[in-house]
Amino acid sequence: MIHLQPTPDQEEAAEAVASFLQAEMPIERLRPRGRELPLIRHRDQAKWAEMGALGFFGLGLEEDLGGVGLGVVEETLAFREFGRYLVAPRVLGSVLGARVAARAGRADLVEGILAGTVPVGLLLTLEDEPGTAYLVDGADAEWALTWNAGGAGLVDTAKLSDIEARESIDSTLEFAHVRLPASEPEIWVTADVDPIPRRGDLLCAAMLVGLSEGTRDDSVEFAKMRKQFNQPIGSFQAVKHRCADMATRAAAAWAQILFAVLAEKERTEDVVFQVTAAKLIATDTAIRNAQANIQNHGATGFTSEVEAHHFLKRSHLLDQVGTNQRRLRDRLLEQPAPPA
Amino acid sequence: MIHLQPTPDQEEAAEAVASFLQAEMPIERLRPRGRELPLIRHRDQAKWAEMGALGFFGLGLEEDLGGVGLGVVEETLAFREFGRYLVAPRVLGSVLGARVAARAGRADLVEGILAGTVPVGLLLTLEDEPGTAYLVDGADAEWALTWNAGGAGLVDTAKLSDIEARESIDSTLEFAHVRLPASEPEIWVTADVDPIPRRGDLLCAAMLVGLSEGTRDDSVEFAKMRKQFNQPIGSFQAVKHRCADMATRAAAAWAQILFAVLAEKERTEDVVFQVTAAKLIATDTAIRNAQANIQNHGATGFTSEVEAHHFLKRSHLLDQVGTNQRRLRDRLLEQPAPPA
Amino acid sequence: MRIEISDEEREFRAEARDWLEAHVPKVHRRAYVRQHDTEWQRTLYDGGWAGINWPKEHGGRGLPPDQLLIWYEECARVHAPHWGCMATALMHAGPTLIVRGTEEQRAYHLPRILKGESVWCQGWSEPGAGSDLASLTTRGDIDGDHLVVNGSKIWTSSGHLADWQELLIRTDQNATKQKGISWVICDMHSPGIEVRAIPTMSGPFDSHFAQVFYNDVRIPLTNVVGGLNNGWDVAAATLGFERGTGFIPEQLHQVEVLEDLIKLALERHKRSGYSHLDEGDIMYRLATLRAEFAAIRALTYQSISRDRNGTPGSESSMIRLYFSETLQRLTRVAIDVLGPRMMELSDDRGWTYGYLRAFPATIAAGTSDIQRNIIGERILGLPRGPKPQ
Amino acid sequence: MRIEISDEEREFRAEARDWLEAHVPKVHRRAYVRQHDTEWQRTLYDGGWAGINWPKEHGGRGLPPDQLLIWYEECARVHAPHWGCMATALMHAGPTLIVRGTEEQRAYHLPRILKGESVWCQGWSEPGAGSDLASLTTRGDIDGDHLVVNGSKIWTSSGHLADWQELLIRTDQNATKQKGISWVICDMHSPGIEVRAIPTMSGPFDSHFAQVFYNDVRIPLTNVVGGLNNGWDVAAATLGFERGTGFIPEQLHQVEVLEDLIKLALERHKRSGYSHLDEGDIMYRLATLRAEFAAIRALTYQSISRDRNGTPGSESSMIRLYFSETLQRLTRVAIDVLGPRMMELSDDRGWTYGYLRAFPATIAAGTSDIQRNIIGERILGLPRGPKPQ
Repeated sequence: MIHLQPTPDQEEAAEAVASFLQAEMPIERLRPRGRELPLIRHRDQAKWAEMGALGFFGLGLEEDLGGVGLGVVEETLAFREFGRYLVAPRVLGSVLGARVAARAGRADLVEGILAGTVPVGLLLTLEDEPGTAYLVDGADAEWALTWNAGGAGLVDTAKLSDIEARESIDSTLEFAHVRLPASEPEIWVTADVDPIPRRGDLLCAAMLVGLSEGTRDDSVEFAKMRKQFNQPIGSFQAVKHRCADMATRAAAAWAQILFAVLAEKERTEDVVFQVTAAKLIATDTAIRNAQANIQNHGATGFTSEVEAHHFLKRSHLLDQVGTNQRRLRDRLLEQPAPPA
Repeated sequence: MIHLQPTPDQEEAAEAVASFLQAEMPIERLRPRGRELPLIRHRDQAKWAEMGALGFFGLGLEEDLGGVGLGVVEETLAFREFGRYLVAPRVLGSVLGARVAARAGRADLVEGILAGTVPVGLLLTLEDEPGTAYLVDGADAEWALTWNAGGAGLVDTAKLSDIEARESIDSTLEFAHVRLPASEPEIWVTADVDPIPRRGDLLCAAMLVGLSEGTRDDSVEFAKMRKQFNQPIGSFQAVKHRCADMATRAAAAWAQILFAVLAEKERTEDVVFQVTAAKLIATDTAIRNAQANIQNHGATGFTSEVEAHHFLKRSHLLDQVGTNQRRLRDRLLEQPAPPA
Repeated sequence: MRIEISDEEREFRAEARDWLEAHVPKVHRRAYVRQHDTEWQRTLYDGGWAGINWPKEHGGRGLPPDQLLIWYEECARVHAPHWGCMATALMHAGPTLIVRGTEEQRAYHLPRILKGESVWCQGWSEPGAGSDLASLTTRGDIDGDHLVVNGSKIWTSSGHLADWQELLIRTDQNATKQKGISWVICDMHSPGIEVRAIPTMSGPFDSHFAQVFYNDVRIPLTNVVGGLNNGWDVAAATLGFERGTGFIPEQLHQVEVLEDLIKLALERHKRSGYSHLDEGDIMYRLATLRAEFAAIRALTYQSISRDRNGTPGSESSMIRLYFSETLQRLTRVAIDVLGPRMMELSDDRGWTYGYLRAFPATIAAGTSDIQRNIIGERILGLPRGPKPQ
Repeated sequence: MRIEISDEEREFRAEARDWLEAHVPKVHRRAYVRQHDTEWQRTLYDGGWAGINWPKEHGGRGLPPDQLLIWYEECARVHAPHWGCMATALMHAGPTLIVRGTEEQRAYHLPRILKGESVWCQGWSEPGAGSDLASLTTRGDIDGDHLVVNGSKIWTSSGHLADWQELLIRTDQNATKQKGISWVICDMHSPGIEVRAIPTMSGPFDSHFAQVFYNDVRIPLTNVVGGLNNGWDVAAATLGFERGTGFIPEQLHQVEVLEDLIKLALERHKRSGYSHLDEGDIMYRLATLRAEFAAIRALTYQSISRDRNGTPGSESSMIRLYFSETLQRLTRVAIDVLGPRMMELSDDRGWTYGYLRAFPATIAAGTSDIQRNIIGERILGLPRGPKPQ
């Protein structure tokens, strides 16, 4: 019997995260304030220690390593909420960074990361320019998370060179081009010790579904409220059907994530297939929903005064974290067909 | 100055073809009759000599070779009508076959082909089974047309072997699997003598646009007439917008064909690019319009009692004649960018 | 969130596998042949597998959804026959009689269905009432203890093979749309019934639809199910049946089809049957489909899990929409893989047949447009479209 | 159906090419910088190229569509600046004054536009009136020989740079929707006008839209164009202007963009910047785009040819729809080619900027939904949707 439905306990953990975010980090925090330019970095940083104190970064880490001692299910449910509320992507750095540090026996680091006082940036390596990467959300970070098929690690940001700030399409992010140290990262955990890269894909996928649900809800709300030709635009089939497609895609993506997280929890033989499929579907859904949401908002959707554009840009960023959806297709075809 | 609009004379030739077809070969001729099974072959054959007598097969062939002495423009406009009225695809065999025979100096053959008394079938070569082909509409034909990038030719059907009737998805067609003679076709015209393969692509493209316009009109007519929930289904955006997309695609495809036929007429340097683009767009449009037309008709569209399915199957057949649209993309990328 | 394979499930799977391997017919068949389908139903009955999802008290096996899933998986594994022309009887008519029929109706019909002795068809759609089912006009007028039926039904699958029909007719001409409809059991052998097969685009001999004409057909009032003029409600009851699992056999089948197609594409690639570009595009789409079919399966498991927890979702329209569109994409990759061979309708009803047969997926039982309306209005709460002028 | 390059055309092309090569500015600029755009307009004026499509009697060059096309092609060849913030003046406001303005209005404004001395913006859309333009509520009340304007306009491109505005306001509150609207010339430097830049998603410094607020703004009645309460008709007159050729510069530009992208993709492929599958999919889509952009060009030529023959088609909505959707597909291939680099908004406003900037293509000047309604109803004759409940 396969139970593909979170237990009440599991849902409770996710709801705790959601209600904190709704109260303390509502989406509207990203809106430009007064005459301030919409270059809005680091608004989440002020809340990081509070999130840490609430255990948000250690939900899935064992208690004896300093975590909350829940599992991958709770962690995945929490990341869906992080996505929905557009929490800074460095939350991946904190959660996965703590896990890397813990597995590498760096208890000294784990505590600070979990507490939210030692921030961890993200590295996106650039295959077309070997030895370089983008550093995301990392200007104030001592460490930056990186992963590839073989494992996951933390890079000492002091050892990054040629750091050059670049403008990102996502103006809520710190963004820089950097040269990686020639040597391997000082802290590295191979995937056979702990499949952290796969967990990274899963958590990204959950965030992406959170984004997809966020844009679905945003479109539905707007379509009920906005009137043209004396009626809510949601009564027009063109808009209604786009919303229906958004909802359907999001539902399918979330179901697949539940299937993948179950495979991860039970370490089934098809876990790689299921997680790969989950991130692929989740990315595709998040980007398409974000595009449709902008269209549904009309001209408003193109401004940076509503959140529609943030969802789009965040979807593209999460696509690129770890590996992108285009590479995931290769991986999916390399896998054997899943057992019936 | 580029005149991308047929002249009144050119349009008149096409209208002559159209009014003959409307009177003598209306689409409804393909409907199943009474209790007869809808395996309806050869209904057009009875009209072939009449079409020949009217000069339909020699519109673009020089007068001294037995043709009507008009040009590629008139021929292309006529093929749009052939497509619209779902004329048997062997019309390609007759028109291009006469041209091949004429260029090869086989005046003895030209006359009968042009008169419609010597029918010419079509060969679709099978790359995955070298030396074999499908013979289309060729059971009663002495000759069959074939072409590839290098030229076009007529194969003596008496030299085909292992002829095996097969069931085609298009039940209006004669369809057989055959082994080609080991030797080259006895009648062959290389593309540098006359670019007949390119003309073939162009005429196929024009037929495909005729199909696209046929399905567009079929959908629009049905959407005005059919009522659900007390209103014509064409008032629902889902249906209306599908029809709008069908019309837009068909308009773009037809414009591109006009551009390509002009390039062919004037032998511009980008003629290969333009003809390739024309057949690519025309095929894509015909297939997508045919699929949308079936959807617009609801359950009726899936029956063989209306013509919707014929348009789909004919589109797929014409896709495969000469080369298919998937190969055309390779060809298009091999071409230099067209001059501005 | 857990996988928990009980001993009972393990034993059930073994039992099903053994029995299926011993009993599945070895010969392929053309679609919709009555003898084939009813014989397989009889075999199931004799083996104790008939009505696997029907309640035990009505002669079924009463399996919970999880064991049902195991059964379907095992059926797929050995390519057991689908329901075929028994589908309406087993999935619609039987279940409706179970929940709304009289004792007499059940006693007569249920055993005959389970034994494969009677084939049922549906009589809902009409030429003028497709997506707008409630506007149906086939009428039944009371004459003594009978209804006299006149009108016509269309898109009746297996209509030419059926003994009985679940027929929706208008029995009160004055009531508003949905109110005057009755659900009746119609004997297809009654005088006044004419069945005309409708040839379909998937092949000249492939008539799985029929139009049925009723000319003063007399149906005893005792054949009304769930009360006169109560038919809309009765029909809705059947729609809810097996929402979660009814689709599973088809899904399992299509996953197999996808994997076969991947193999075929790789093979053709090895033989350089198509160009580099073509191949890249095809493999790209096949990879996407693998993920999408995984998601369909996940949606189904999720739906079963919700039912089990007593919190049914309203997602059946979503599953239907997502599945039917994914299925069409799959069949469209297939014909691209085939190249010119797609023109041939091979004897084994292969890829091209699958392509043609997939067209109704977005039309039958509510078009994709209707599904999107339902999702938009009932699930998302968007306002209904404006009323006609 | 012919190509006929006259000596006149050949000479015109040579003249345009020589002049452009000598005068085109060498430095790239960020979008919408007033000085850059007005200086270029002045350069055009001094060279005799201002108002190239305006009638000669109004100071333009009065070129026929074919020479206009040659001009645009030559501009594209040397990457001449686009109209930039002069677009509304040259393509909307000037042409409207020419056909509907008074002698005085023309004498004052047309020369200033041609010389690049005045920048215009549009004031049509409102926060509550987007696709449904006729429901606008910004009002003008007559007070002596002035209108007193109150309300707000939105999505005003170059609003913060403009001297003048073509403003649609409601001047008769009692007339039905379209009847009470006037088209007036609004001095953007009037007291009571406030312009607020609207930051857009394509970058924090990329504000090409503005919202304009009117607080008792006094506009002389002599600034009304085409008669009071006649504005809907005046606006329609402008919409028809340059239907065939107005799009050409953008089309030519995008074809160049596509060819650049093909080069980039092939380069990346050589460096194995992406996988086999990825590359196949990307090249497949690029090939399709090549054909589609060819078709867009053909549609435009066809439209010009029809205008020349005096048989204008009603296909402008089709060109718009087809172009905007093709453009978005193009920009979406580009970001797939880039991989992680798509996250960077490079200084030269490259591919990612193009991706973001393409979003309004299916929204501005009538969404794709509206275009499809127009095509369905006006071209295909399908019934209008039902009126609201």
